[in-house]
Amino acid sequence: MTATATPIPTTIPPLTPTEGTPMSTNETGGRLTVPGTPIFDGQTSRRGLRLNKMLMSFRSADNRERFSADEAGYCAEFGLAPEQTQAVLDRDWTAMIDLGGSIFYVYKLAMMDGRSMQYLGGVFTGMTEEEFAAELKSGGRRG
Amino acid sequence: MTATATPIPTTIPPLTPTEGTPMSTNETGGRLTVPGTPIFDGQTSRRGLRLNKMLMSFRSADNRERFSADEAGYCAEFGLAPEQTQAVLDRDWTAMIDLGGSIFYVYKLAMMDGRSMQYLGGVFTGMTEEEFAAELKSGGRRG
Amino acid sequence: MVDVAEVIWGLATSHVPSIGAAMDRGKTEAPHWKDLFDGYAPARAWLAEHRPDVAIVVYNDHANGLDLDIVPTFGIGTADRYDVADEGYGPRQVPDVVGHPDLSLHLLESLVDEGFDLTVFQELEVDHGLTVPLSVWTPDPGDAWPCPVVPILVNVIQYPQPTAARCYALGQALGRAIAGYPEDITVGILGTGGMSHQLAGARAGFINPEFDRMWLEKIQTDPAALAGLSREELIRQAGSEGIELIMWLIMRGAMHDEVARIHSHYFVPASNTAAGVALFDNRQGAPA
Amino acid sequence: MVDVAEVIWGLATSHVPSIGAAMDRGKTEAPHWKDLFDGYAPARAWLAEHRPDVAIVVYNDHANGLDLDIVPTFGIGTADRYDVADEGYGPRQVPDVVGHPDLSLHLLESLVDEGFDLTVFQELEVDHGLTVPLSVWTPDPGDAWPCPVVPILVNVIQYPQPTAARCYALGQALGRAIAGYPEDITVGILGTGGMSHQLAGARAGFINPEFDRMWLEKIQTDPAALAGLSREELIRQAGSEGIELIMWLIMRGAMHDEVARIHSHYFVPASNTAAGVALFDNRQGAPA
Ligand SMILES: [Fe+3]
Ligand SMILES: [Fe+3]
Repeated sequence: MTATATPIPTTIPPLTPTEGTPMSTNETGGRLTVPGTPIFDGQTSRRGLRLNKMLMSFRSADNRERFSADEAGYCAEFGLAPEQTQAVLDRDWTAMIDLGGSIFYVYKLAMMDGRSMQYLGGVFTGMTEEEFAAELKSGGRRG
Repeated sequence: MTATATPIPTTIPPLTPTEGTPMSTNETGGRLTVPGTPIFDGQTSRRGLRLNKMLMSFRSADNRERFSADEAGYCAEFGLAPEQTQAVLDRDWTAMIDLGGSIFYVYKLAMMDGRSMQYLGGVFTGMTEEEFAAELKSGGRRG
Repeated sequence: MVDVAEVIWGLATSHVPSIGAAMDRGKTEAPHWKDLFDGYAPARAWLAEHRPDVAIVVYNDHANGLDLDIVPTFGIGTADRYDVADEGYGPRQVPDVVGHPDLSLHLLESLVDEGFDLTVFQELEVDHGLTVPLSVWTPDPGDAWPCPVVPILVNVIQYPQPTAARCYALGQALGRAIAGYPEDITVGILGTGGMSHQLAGARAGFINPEFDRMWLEKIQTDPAALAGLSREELIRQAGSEGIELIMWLIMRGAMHDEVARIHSHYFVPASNTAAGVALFDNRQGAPA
Repeated sequence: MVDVAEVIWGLATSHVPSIGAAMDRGKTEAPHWKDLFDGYAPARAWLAEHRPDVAIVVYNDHANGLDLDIVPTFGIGTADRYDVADEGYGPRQVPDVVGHPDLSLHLLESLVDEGFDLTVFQELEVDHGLTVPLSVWTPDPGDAWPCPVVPILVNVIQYPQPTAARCYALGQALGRAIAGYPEDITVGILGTGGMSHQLAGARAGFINPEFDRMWLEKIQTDPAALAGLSREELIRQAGSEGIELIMWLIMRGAMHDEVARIHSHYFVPASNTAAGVALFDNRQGAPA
């Protein structure tokens, strides 16, 4: 938004979720309480800001290449916290969400890996991609 | 705002003010009609977008140096229209305002030249800087 | 015709990226997709006969045109052109979007005067949230979409989203703003997103056809009831991403109290989502 | 004290960059400036005795933190730190601004629930619009400003600005939001900008002391009357940049109907501007 590159902040938002924010993709979220539903609220977004910025950078092919050449270095460039870097390196999709990733941003990394949204859905629900896709084809999951 | 550099648009907003927008710093402006008062409205801002972006870039010392080394080239890099480039090269402050410059952005170029806001005030009102400053010291201009 | 702008139709449609991908890859006749695209056909046929002078597209961005450092509740584009974003695999091979800055600025001024605190976008790349609905409307645009577009952006991703009631009120103000535009032009309005879906969490894959069918009905007959739903109720009933249905209320608010249904269709699943389409004629007394 | 947040004072002040520059260069005793800075002294003395836990600063950016590609009507910062911007000659040598994200997010949620369509800033560099008022309050901050800050941004540069009435309504909602924050903390609120001035055009150098003195009086006694002024009237009476006085109404709206005036002062000119300061005690029944 500004004409110059955004500097990396000197303080990193807290990675330990504060009271009232979602603890995991399987917990209820924030001021809204819906079982099994992570809520991407303000505290979550603060926690994930650097991570999401990095994930958004994958819109450019150059950046995708630079990331692939040195994943950890690229994470460091964006000022990710160690837990966030580890989640990215491990492709721990649930941890990325827990550490403030927005699903729309996290999905950009999945696309680079050739993973579909059904694959991610399987990960979040403890199923294979095929099982998850089959549940959707049969009318979707209820709950 | 996006992670990548903003591309220069393929079409440049109209530089001829459209009906209902201010024609000059001495004309009344837009839907608001206040004599002698340019109104920085949406059409004006569209007209001046590339110019204002360039002027904002002067927040960085690197950019100020690059501009000073090749003013016309720097204007071209930001996609300024020929009239805008000419106004910048000529330090035609009134023309910059007429061509969509916002005074807060235009002032950044004046600062680089060591010019004060009183100097600009003199230009807009047909006075020397000293005359303009004296009018302010004596309580400001009425009108 | 009167000598001000007139909303002639409203189109509500999901904007699932895989719908665009199926079209871009020529898979619309594949067994899984055929029913969805067959369901679009009657709407497309009617729309082809009723091309407006301008379209207003109410949508949300998905990490393509906007970063999270700035999250506007409501935004409006005022540019004369919006490039199609590269979402991570190259831009969709569809035309860039031509804007209508004069109408954009008129709407902006009217809405700010009415106390809607819009953010102005002078530059904006548009993603599938805007281009998929254009494809649902016009599958083969050729070199250009049918008409210029005014994009209206809504934050549906980061809590606190605008309430459903606020979206409906914005739509109503938008209707008044359009009716105050002093040019004899016709306007189509698209409300996008939904229907029920949730992408992350233990409830990922959630679909709620009862809620969706209720929504498809009441968006015509009782939008005020839908505007009374809380965020929590919307997320519970439609999933964490299904809350984007609030954007349909902006479209609906801009239309008359009584509208005629031309067509609607419901389909599960498009990727991880229930998909719906509903087309309404806003011309009072017009034969459907 | 109650167990929710309480606004204890409101400070209205111009944010002219040259006031900051005069302080940064040690010129506050120079003949031209002395009367201005002497006029700040009683307010500073009182404020030093009444340090709040958090300050809310209502201000506008001047081509430093925001570009014109995105122009939000109202914004709020939710960061834990705001760097001081380089406005073109190096950042002011003052402390960076520490945020209070928890209060920011509480205010955001309350205000969006009330139908104010704020834009959220997770990253923001702050310019003289925010730091000069902090310097007016605290001339020698040392390593840190007196307390954390919540920045609230207002578009006063690009027409259509929010109306004065909308600003006053936002202030009133802000007051309710603060009173709903479940922590026993004290809050100071700063409304910045003005007074009458115009930087460009044939009317550049315009100053209107009668209007300014009326405004300084009525901001305490009859803010609703000021909230009734149109943009055109404000620009006519206060100059094209003097319209930024609408930000005082956000501060005033967050306070009680009755407030006690601690001090005010008026000075012409600070650079091209009339400068005003007004400090109000918001504690009901408190001795001034
Ligand atoms: Fe969406
Ligand atoms: Fe200002």
